[in-house]
Amino acid sequence: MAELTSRQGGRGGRMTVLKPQVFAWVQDYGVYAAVLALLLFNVLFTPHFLDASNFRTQLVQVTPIVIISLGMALVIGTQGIDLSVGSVMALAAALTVLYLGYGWLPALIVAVIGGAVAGAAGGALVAYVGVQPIVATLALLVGVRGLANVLVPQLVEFRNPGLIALGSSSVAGLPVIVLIAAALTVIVLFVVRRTTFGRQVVAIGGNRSASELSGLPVKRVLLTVYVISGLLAALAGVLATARLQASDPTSLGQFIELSAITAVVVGGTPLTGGRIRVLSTVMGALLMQLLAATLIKHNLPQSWTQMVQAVIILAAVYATRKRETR
Amino acid sequence: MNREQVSRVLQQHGASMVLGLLVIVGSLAFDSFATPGNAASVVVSSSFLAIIAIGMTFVIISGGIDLSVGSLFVLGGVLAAYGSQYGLLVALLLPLAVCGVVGLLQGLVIARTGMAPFIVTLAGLLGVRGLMLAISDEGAVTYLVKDRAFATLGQGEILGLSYPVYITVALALVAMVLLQRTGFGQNVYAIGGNEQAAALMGVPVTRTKVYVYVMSGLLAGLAGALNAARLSSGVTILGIGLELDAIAAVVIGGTLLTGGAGGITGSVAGVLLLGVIQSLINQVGSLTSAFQQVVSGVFLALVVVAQRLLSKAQRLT
Amino acid sequence: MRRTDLEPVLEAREVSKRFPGVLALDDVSLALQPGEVHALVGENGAGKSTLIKVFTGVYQPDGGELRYQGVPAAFGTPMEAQRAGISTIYQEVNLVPMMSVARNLLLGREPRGRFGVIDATAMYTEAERVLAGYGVATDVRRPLRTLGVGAQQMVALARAVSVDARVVIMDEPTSSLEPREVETLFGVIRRLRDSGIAVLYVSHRLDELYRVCDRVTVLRDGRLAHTGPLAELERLRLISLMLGRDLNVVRSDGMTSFARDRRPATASPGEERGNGHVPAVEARGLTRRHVLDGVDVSVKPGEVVGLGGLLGAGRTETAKAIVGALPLDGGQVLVAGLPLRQGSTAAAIRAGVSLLPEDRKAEGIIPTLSVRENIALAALPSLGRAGVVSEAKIDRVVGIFMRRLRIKAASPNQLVSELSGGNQQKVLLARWLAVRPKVLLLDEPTRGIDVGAKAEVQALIDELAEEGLGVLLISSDLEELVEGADRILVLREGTVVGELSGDEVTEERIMATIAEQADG
Amino acid sequence: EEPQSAPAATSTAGQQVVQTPSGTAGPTCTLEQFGGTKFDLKTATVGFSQSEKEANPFRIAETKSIKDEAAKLGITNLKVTNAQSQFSKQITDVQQLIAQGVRLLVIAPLNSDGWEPVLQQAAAKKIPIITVDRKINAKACSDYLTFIGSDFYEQGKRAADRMIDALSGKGKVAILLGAPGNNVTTERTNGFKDRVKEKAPGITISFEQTGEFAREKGQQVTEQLIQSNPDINGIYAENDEMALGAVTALKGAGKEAGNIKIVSVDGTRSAVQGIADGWLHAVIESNPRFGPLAFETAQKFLDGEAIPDKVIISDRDYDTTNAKDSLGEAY
Ligand SMILES: Nc1ncnc2c1ncn2[C@@H]1O[C@H](COP(=O)(O)OP(=O)(O)OP(=O)(O)O)[C@@H](O)[C@H]1O
Ligand SMILES: Nc1ncnc2c1ncn2[C@@H]1O[C@H](COP(=O)(O)OP(=O)(O)OP(=O)(O)O)[C@@H](O)[C@H]1O
Ligand SMILES: [Mg+2]
Ligand SMILES: [Mg+2]
Repeated sequence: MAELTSRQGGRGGRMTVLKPQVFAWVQDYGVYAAVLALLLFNVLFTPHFLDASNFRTQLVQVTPIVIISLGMALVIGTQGIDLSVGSVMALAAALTVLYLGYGWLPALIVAVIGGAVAGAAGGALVAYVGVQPIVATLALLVGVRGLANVLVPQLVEFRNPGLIALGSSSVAGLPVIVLIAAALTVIVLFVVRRTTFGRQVVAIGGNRSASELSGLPVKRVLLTVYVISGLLAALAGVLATARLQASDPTSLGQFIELSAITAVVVGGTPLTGGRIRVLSTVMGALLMQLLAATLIKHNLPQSWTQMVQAVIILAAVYATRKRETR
Repeated sequence: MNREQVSRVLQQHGASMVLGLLVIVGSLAFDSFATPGNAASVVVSSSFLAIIAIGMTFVIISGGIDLSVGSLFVLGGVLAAYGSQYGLLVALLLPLAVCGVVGLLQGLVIARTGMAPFIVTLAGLLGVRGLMLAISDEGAVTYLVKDRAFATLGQGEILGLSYPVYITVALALVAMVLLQRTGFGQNVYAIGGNEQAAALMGVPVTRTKVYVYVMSGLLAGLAGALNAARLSSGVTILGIGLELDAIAAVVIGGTLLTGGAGGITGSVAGVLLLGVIQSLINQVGSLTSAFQQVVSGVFLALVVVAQRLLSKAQRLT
Repeated sequence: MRRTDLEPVLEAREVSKRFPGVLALDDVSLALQPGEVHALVGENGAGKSTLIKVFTGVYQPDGGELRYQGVPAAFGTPMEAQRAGISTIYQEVNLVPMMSVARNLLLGREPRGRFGVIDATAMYTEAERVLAGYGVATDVRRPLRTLGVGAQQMVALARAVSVDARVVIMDEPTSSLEPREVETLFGVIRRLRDSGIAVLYVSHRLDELYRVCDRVTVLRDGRLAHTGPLAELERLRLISLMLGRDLNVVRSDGMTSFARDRRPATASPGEERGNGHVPAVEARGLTRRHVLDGVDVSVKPGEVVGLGGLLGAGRTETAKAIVGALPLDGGQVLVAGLPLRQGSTAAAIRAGVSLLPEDRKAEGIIPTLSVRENIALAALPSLGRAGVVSEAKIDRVVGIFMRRLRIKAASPNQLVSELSGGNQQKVLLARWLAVRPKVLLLDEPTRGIDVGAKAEVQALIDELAEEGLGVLLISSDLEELVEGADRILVLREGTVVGELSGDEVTEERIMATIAEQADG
Repeated sequence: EEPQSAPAATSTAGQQVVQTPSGTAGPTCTLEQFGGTKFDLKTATVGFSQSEKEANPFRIAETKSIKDEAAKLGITNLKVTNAQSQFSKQITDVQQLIAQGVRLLVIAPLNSDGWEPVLQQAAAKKIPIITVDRKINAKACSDYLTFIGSDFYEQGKRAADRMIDALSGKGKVAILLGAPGNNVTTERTNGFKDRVKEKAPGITISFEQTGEFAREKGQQVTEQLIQSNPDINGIYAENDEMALGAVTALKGAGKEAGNIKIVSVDGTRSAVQGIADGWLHAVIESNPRFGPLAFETAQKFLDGEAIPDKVIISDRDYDTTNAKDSLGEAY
C-alpha cells in the first residue's frame, strides 16, 4: 500500500557520462592555453619575436628547468618535494670541471653519479629515516652547495671543446641540449605512463600506507625517485655548465627549485601527490620562461617582473586547480 | 610515567633536549661560547625569526605553509622605517596593516579556492618582494628610522637583553594559550588533522584558515618592523631564504608538516637551535664559507634525524 | 503505527544531485517525523550517503527542495545544519585522528574557565563522564588514532548525540561496533526517539533495522523505490526492493551465501594433495608490547579460520603482524613451513599471504587513482614484462574482476574515490584476488557492504576456500563468522583465549568464551 | 696609477694605492679622540667579518689579503666570519665577534645601513672598526674608525667615460645591473647614468635588467637583450662576471669581438684577459686587497697617528693598451 515506485532499471543504467566539458578542458589544458596567449601577446607587441633565433634562445634557456622539473614532478607525485636540486646542479658543475681532465664524457658521468648520490642521501632520509622531504632536502640544499664550493671555491673557466660543443652545437637546427631535454621528457613520460615503477610512484603519493599493505616496495621507490631527481638535476647542471663555458658552483641553480616546483604545479600536478602530468609540466616550465623573457624584453624593472610573475602563477594555478563538486 | 609517556615527552621536547646538549658541548669546547655577551647575541638575533616561526607554527599545524614570510619581513621593515617619520604609531601600524592585508588575501585565496598554500604563498613571496622593491626605488632607497621612541622599541635593553626578546617571549606565551586553550586553537589543530572531518564537525574551516594566514602575515610584518627599529633603517636586502629557516625551525621543533600536531615551545627551541649552530660555527672562526655551509647542512640533517628517531621511539608510526 | 498526523521535522522534496558521470539522486523525497526512527536502506551506491550529505549541507542539491521544521531550508555548511539542530554521524569515521579523544569529543564546546580560556581539567573529566555513558573507558588524553575503529565510532556517536539536536542522522553507525556496543547504541536511539527526536538510520544489517526502526525508505540507483512502515514489510520483500529483483529469486537464494554444510577441515583439498599437516600459514608467538601477547594462529589450505573477540582484542594487529605490517617484539611467521622475512609486506605477498585491511579509506584505496589502477596495483609486477606494464593484461584482469564482483562504476577509469563505500571495498577485494594469494587475511570484508554484495563476497570466500585458498576471517558480524568459518579463535587483550571447532562453532559459544574469560 | 714595474705574481703585485694620502684632507681621528686604549695588535684578538661567500674573485682576494697580512704581521688570533650574503647574519656575526673579545674589527659590510646595534656595542667597548670596500652610514671616529675602499659612484662615472669614448658619444647602451637593493649596484648605476647625461646626450640607455652579479644571469639577460634589441651598441656590466656572461651570449649569437662595446667594473683576471682577446672594451678596477692597508691604518692609529675619516684607494683602468701587461696583477 505504501509502495510509491519500483521502477526497474538495469544496474548502472543511469551512469551516463555528463562531463562539464569546458571546466575539464581548462583544468587539463589551461597551461597550454596560457602559453598560447603569451605567445600571441609577444607576436603582437614584442619586436623580433618571430625570429627563429628567439625560439632557440627560449628553448635553450628553459632546458635546465625542464630537466629538473621532470624529476621534481616525480618527487611531487610521491607527495614529496626536492629543494636540493639547485645545489645538486652546483655540485655537478664542480665535479664536471674537476674531472674534465679525463675528457668531457667521464666528467659528465662522474657529475651525474655525484647527483645520484646526493639524491640518494635525500631519498634515504625520506624513505628510511622518515624525515619530512622538505627538511631533508633543505639540509641538502645547504650542505651540498657548501660541498660544491669546497670542491671548486670559485668560478672556473674551461676550454674543453667537447663540453663546449655539448652546450652550443646543434643537430638539424636544434640545439643538442634541447634535444636531450626532449628525449628525457619522452623517457619520463614513458616511465610514468607505461612502467610498473611509474604506477607505483603515483600509488605511493596517493596513499602510502595502502601502498605498503599492497606490497609495493615503498621505500625503494621513494629512494629511486629522489635518486632520479638528483640525477636529472646533475645532468641539468652539466648542460648549464657546458652552455656557460664555465663552472660556477656559487651561483649556478640558485632558487631553481622554486622555478621547478612552480613549473610542476602550474602544469597541474597537485602538491598533494598521487598524480603526475609530464607534458603539462614541460608546458609549465615554458610558460614561466616565456613570461620571464617577455618581461625582460619589455625592460620592466625587477619590482614589476616579480609582481607580474606572482599574478600569472596564481592565475595559472587557479585555472588548473581541482574543482570541488559542490 | 610509562614508556609511552616518556617517548611522547621526548618527541615534544626533542628540540629542547638537542639544544641543551649542544649548549653543553659548546660551553665545554669554547671558552667564549657561554659568555653573557654571546648568549645575548644568539637570543636577540633569534627573536625575530622566533616571531615569524610562531606564525609559521599556526600555519603548519593547520596543514598549510607560508613562504611569503621572508618577503613580508623585509617589506615590514621598509614600511616601518618609512612610517617612522610620522611617529611611533605609524611606524608600527603601517607594516602591520599592509602585511596583515597580504596575509588576508593569501588566506582568502587559499581557503576559498582550495589552491595549494605552497603555491599561493610562493606567489606571495615574489609579489611582496616586488612590492618592496617598487616602494624603495628597486631597493636603492633605505629609509632611516627617524622616530626615537620607535628605535628604542628595537634597541632598548633590560638586563642586557633588548626589548624584542621580551616581546617575543610575550607573543610566544599568548600563542601557546591561543593554541592550547581557545576554540580557535582547537580549530587549527582540527583542520590540520583532518580538514574534511573538521568541516563536518562544524569547524569554520575557511575562517580559521584566513585567520591563520593573517596572523602569520602580521607576525612577519611585526618582526620586520622590530628589526627595522633595531637596525634604525629599512634595509632592503633582508629576508631572502628566511621562510626556509622558519620552516626548518618549526619542523625541528616537532611540528608535523602534514599538519595537526605540534607546538610553540618546540618551534622556539628550533629557532634557538639554528642560532646556536651558527654561533658554534662562528666560534671555530676559521672555517671557510663553503665549509660553514657543509657543517650547517650536516648539523641540520643530524638534528632532524635525531628528532625523527626520538619520535619513532614512541612507536606510533 | 504511522504518525502521519505530525508535521515532518526534516523533509526532502524531489531532490536531485548529480556528480560528474553519475546521477546520485533522482527526484528523491523523504519525510522525517519527530519521534520516529526512520531506516534508509539500499544497495551500495544507491545514494544513501549522498542524500544525508544533502540534508546536512555538505552538498547542495541540484534540484528539489529541503524543508526543516516546516519551512524551506538550505544549509550552506555542515556547521549551519548542526547549529540548526541536525546532528550527524557520517559513514566514514570523521574525527581528527591526531587530536586527543577528549578534544575530539568536545570540539567546539569545550568547558571554559577563567578569561574564557579552555579548562583542560574540566574537559577531561567531562569527556570521561560522557564516554562512560557509552561504555567506553579509555584515557581521554590519548590521541584518537590510538583507539580501535569501533571505539572511535563510539566517540563520534557520543559527540553527535550529546549536542542539543532535533534530528540525529546515523550513516552505518554499527558497521564497526561490537554486539555489546550495538546494544548501547540502540538504548541511545530509543532514548532519543522517546524524547521526540527524529532519527534517520542507515544500515546494511537488516535485523538491526527491524529491532529499532519504525519506518523505512528504500533507495535504488538514486531513485526512491519504496517508503512505508517497516514492521509491515516482510524481510525478503525488503531485500527484493533493494535489489530490484524478483521476490522469488531472493527467497530461493537464502539469506547468507555460505554453503549450509561446511566441509570439515580435514577433507580439504590440501590434505588430499598430501600436505594437509603443513599449514599454508602459521604464526607462532606473535608478541608486541601492550597489543599482542604470544598469539598462535595457523591456517591450512582450504580452511576458513575465524578470529573472534571484542573491539580492541587485537584481531587487526594479529592480521597485520602476519603480513609484516606491524613491527613485532617477538614471534615468527611460517609460510608453507618456511620462515617469512620479518617486517616486509612485499615478502609476505610474494609468498602468497595478503591482507584486506580494515580501514578502507586510510589503508585501502588510492583515492587519486582510477578503479582500474587500484585493482591492478598489487598484481602490477605480474601484469607486465621487464617493468613495463601491459595495458591489455591489465584490462583483462580488471574486466574479469569488475564483472565477477559486480563493481558498479561509470567506467574502469572512474576515480575510485568517487565510488560508494561498498564498491570501494569490492575494488580492494579485486586487488587481492588479482595476485592469486594462497592465504587471504580478510579484516571485516563485508563491513559496509549491502546485502547483495555481501552475499557475493561470502559466496566468493566459500568458493576460494574450495579452490584450496586458506582464509583468515575477521568479522564483527557473529552470524557471518559462525557460518563462514570452519574453526574460530577467540582473542582477548592480545591473547588467544579459546578455540572452537566443529559443533562448538556457534554464536552462543563465542559469546560465552569471551564472557567467561572477561569475568574470570 | 701607472702599472708597476714588475708585474710578476709576487705578493705585492696589484697592491692598493691610496688616492688621498693620509693626513692631508678631511677630518682625522686619533686614538685619543676615539677614546680607546693602546694594545698590541699581535697578541690581540682581531675580528674580520666577510659579507659574502669567498666564491667570486673579489671576495677571495679580499679575505685572502686580510688573512695573509695578519699572518705576515704575526697576528695569531684572527677570527673570520662569513655572513653568506645574509645581512641579519652579518650583524649577529659581528656581535658574536665582540662577545669573543675582539679588540679590532675589520668589516666588509654587506649593506651600508642598519649597523646601529653593532656600532653601539662596539662603541661601548671602544673597539675600533675599519670598514673595507663598502661604507657604513654612520659617524667616523665615533661610531667607527674609518673606511678604506673605492668610490663606487666614481667607478660608474669612469665606466661611463670609457663607454662614451668607445661609442664616440652616441648610440644605444644596455646596463646589466647588479643585485637589486645593493649599494654597489645603486652607486655604480647612478655614477654611470649621471655621467652619460652630463657628457653624452647622444647616448640612450635603452635597457637595464639585473644580472645579479652572476655570470649565468648575465648570459641569459644578454641573450634576450640582443635578440629583441639587435641595434644595441654598448653594454655596461656592473661587474666582470656579468660582462663575461654577456661575452658568452654574444659568441653564441655569432657576434664578432668588438661588435658591441662592453665596459665593466672589477678587474678580475678573466676580464682583463677578455680585453686582451678583444671582447671587452675596458674594465674599471675595484681593488680588493685590503689587508696591508687595513692593518697599516690600524697600527698607525694605535701608534697615536691621526687617521683620515676615509681612505679612498685609487683604482686603475684596464684597456687594450695595458691589458696584456697587467694580467699578472689582476686578481
Ligand atoms: N563526491 C562524489 N563524486 C562523484 N560521485 C560520487 C561522489 N559521492 C558519491 N558519488 C556517487 O554517487 C552514488 C551514490 O553514492 P553514495 O555514497 O550516496 O552511496 P551509498 O548509498 O551511501 O552507498 P554505500 O552503502 O556503499 O555507502 C555512487 O554511484 C557514487 O559513486
Ligand atoms: N599504536 C598503538 N599503541 C598502543 N595501543 C594500541 C595501538 N594500536 C592499537 N592499540 C590497542 O591495541 C588493541 C588492539 O586493537 P585493534 O583495533 O587492532 O583490535 P581489533 O580486535 O582488531 O578490533 P576491531 O574490532 O577494531 O577490529 C586495542 O586495545 C588498541 O587500543
Ligand atoms: Mg554510504
Ligand atoms: Mg580491527
